[in-house]
Amino acid sequence: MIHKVLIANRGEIAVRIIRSCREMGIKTVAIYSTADRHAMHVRMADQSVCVGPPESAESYLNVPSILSAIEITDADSVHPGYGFLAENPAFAEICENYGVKFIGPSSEAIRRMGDKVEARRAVQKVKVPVVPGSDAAVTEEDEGLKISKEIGFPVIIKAAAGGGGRGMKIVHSPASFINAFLTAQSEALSAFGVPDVYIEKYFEQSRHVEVQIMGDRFGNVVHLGDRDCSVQRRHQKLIEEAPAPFIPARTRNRLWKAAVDAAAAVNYNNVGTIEFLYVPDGEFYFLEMNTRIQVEHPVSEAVTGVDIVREQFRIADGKKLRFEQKDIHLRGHAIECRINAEDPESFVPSPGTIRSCLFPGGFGVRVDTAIYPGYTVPPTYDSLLGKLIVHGEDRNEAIMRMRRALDELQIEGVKTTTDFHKKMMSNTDFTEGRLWTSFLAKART
Amino acid sequence: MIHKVLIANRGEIAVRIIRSCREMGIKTVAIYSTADRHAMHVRMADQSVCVGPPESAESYLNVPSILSAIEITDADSVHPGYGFLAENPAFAEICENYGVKFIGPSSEAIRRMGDKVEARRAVQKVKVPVVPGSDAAVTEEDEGLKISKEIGFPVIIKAAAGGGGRGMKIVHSPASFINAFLTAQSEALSAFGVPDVYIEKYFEQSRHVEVQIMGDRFGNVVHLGDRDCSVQRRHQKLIEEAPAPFIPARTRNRLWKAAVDAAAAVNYNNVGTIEFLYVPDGEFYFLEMNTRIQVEHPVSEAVTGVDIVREQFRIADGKKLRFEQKDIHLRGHAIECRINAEDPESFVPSPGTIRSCLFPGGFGVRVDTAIYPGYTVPPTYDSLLGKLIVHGEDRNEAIMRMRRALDELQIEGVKTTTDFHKKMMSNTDFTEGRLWTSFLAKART
Amino acid sequence: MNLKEIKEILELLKGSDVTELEVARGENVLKVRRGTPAEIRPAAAPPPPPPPSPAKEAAPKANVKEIVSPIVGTFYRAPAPDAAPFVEVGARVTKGQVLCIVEAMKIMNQIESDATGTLTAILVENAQPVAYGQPLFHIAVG
Amino acid sequence: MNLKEIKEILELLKGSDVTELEVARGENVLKVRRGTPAEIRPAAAPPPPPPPSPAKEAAPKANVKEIVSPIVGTFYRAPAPDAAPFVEVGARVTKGQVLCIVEAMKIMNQIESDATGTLTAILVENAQPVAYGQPLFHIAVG
Repeated sequence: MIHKVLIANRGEIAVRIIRSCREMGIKTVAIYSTADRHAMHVRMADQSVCVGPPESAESYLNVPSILSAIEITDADSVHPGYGFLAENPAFAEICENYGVKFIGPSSEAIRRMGDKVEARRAVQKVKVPVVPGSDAAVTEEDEGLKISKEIGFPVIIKAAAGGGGRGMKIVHSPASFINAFLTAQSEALSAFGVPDVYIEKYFEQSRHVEVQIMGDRFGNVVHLGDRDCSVQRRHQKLIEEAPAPFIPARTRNRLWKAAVDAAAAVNYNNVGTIEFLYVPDGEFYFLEMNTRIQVEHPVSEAVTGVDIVREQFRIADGKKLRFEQKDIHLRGHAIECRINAEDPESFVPSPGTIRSCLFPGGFGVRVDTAIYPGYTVPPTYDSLLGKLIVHGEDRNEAIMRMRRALDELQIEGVKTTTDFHKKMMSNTDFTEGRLWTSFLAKART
Repeated sequence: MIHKVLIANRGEIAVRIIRSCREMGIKTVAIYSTADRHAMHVRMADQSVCVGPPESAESYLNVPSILSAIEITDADSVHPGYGFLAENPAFAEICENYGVKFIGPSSEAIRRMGDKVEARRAVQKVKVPVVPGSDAAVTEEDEGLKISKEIGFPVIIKAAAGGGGRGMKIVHSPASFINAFLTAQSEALSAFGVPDVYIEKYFEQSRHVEVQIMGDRFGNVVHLGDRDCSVQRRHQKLIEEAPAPFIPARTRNRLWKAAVDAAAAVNYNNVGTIEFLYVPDGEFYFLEMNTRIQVEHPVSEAVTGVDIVREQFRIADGKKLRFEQKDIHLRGHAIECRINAEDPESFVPSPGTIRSCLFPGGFGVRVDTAIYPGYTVPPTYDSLLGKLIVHGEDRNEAIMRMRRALDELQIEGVKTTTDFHKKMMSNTDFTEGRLWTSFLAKART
Repeated sequence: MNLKEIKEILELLKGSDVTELEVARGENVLKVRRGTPAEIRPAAAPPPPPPPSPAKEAAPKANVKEIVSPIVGTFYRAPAPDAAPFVEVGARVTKGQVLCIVEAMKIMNQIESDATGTLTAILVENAQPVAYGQPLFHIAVG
Repeated sequence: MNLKEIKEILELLKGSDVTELEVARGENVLKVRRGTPAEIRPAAAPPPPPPPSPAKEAAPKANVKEIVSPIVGTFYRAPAPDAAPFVEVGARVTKGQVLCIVEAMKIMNQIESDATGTLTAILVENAQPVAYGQPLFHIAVG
């Protein structure tokens, strides 16, 4: 039984985890850097430990310090949230060796799915479609060019150890390939310490569609439906919705099956997300698996009624899944808008002190945030202030509800992306479902 | 088609109505008294009109002034909310005659159900059980005593025109009957202008269980499940939940059928509530019908997923119900706590200025309020600051979630009932379902 | 404590975060409370403020009497569409004199002046809606 | 109490966390209330404040050097359970002298003084957990 968990994270996700813990009767330990002394997660946890100075490397990524905090507070488990140590297999492994329950999958699953080439291989074995491309890291530029000609231009070169859009290069013709390849290699080396890159077919028009899955130690895997996260800026998601709209029922069923098969292929136990590239002709291709809770999990919670964080604890505690696939009923449509402390036009971060804030309420509205009046948003971490989630009977009702909720939202003291979302909710490309990941760039011209 | 509605109310219910209107594209006109210049509903509406000084009789109950406000703003409809003019058949009738849509049932239905004796007769015709008692107003004390002996003591004497617990007398023996009867008559006269009283059997242990119904102009009636509102203080509800817990499935089905039959008996069109007295042996008796939206409607919205206010507009607009009974799926359990500006021990009102407020968020939590930091709660109106509503898979999860939400709620500047609710959520009489309406008095000793 | 001292005290406060100050010297008392706008004046509402809101009008000067509408209705400056207005700016008005009509529910309500003086401002356009308590006229008393 | 004195009092307050002050001298009274508590100091959190929180400690005086824990761990005053403590209150300490051990992950980390002076306070009980940055000792420098 889990009695006390240390939450190795900050911000809204730390608050989110504390909420489920309080409802389950699990004691919580917050960790914080000296920049986060007055943070909401510190105020809400039963206990808290300062683990280092503002820099993430010295605090939220400081494994020895976090392990010491686990030791002195006698926590029996650790929840990594998302980001920071969430997908670090070494940290998960240390916890396993220490006898501290890691609220997430096994270090083995994190490691396998963290290596893009390895992940691609694993899901191909169970016939999950992958983007045409190199099946392994490519080291020679000539080999890369040969593969690119086979799969056809445009192609995209990605760092095998990458993430968050770093080290990616799109190449439109053989002439510019060699230069791009060498640049990608050196960027991969400097960003991730390894020069390994791989090559995939690039689709000018594609959507980011993902499936929330959940597996236990007994080989059971269910999905909680799909999400669309195509509204991005610099590969950072801004708006997510569930279900992904405008997908034929047959394709959706195949998508769900592919996700469940992919998770089962690596004996995945805990919650996770299988990300797909969805292209206009209705085909989809496995992109990668996120072996953690996602920022956008609330849209799936809204349409399923399942508290996903609660299930994370149950699974990590060795319990069987509480439901089979037939017990999951998808109802209505949910949309999430990320409210970031950023200029809504330029997306330049806007740290500062929250002078006042009023959040929307009422039917079908959920707010997840860690800010409060007087709180100072430190410049050190990501700019996510909170998330607005609405649930409606259908997509149109959800959009109307989100407009209403955005109108009620008032944050003063920092610039926020609220105005961007207001525009998006009236943008016909968005409302009519032309959700290609590239459309944001177009929408702003 | 309804394009612009004047909301003849204030506080959280006015905000609630504005929210649905914004989502439906209906323009809103707020009315306010001079005490409510800075009220949230005024800030949120598209337009607003001051209709009088602080006293309700001169503003929110001032029919000529409200009609003038409808006229100058060109509103095509009026939503009365609850309280104030919501159950005033004369107001509904004036609106009907003016060609202004009244968002509620016909004046005829309000009038019939507003007279307790008449309502009792109407539902008896369709075999809905009523509390044993006089079938009409009793004017002579001797007749009253005779009836009381027939049905057996204890009995309760109630004003026919009453409401909110005024003019009620409980009599335990024939010896004290005459005095109580005469007192009840004179109280009824002074409070409601008519001395008519009626007599019912009194149950020492009973629960207040009600059924949310919805009917259209085409004779269709569906129910949205039941609610329990037994936690009361001076006949004012404090905690409501849906479904009413610890009721056998067979009894619940009979309860639902009785409610639908009662509504159909008066050709009820719009949303309404049939209130029942539920006694320990599993029997239930019709008490009265509320011909309006209720404070506690959000718990039914949580378990059905239906926006009840939106349906009010649809029905008033002459549309058919969007669903049959089989389309209503009840899911999980919901609890609402009313957060009043009152001392949590003595329930003495505590008006004042809200210095700061932080509301809970996250999975399964809804907040309906009209307060904000800096808002001054006027002493003139009721003390309801807002409502916390939680939804969980079952009652236990809902209780745990409500505890967590109450812990997050922080209102400074006025005393609130938050601490009372915290105690209730851990009170074993409440958690184990000993929900007799009298238990609050006992719980406080 | 003279004016100069008080001024200096106020200057001092500018650089500080003090919100209330009270100085009493014998019978001299100085009390200062500084504004916390976020608390008193709530953040702007999502939709623009409503037009017929008397709260938005500037307060009249000390010797100016404000005539407000006692009812909700439509403001008319003249007794009939083609008649001359009851009053014009600059006119001398006496207490009890009819200044305008506010029509409500087809009833013409004559609004009388409750002061004697010179009409300095007409605050509402003809045929516009007015709310309860909405300022209609300013009269310089005397 | 003259203006200069009031000024000095206000200057003093800038460096402190005093929120209300009242000075009465005979008939002279000075009252000061600072800050907008709701904004600067958020309302108390639902659960009680955590024990190992350095933010709760009082700030040391100007000539007092505070020695803080550079790591998270368990504080020990002595090198071994039955050994004498490294230091006691009132002792003379020199820069570089070992003051305590903070154990983290079974490793004993010796914490050295970075000042020379007199040890005036030991802020943590033996064998108690300490957080990063948590004050351990006060040393009166000199």
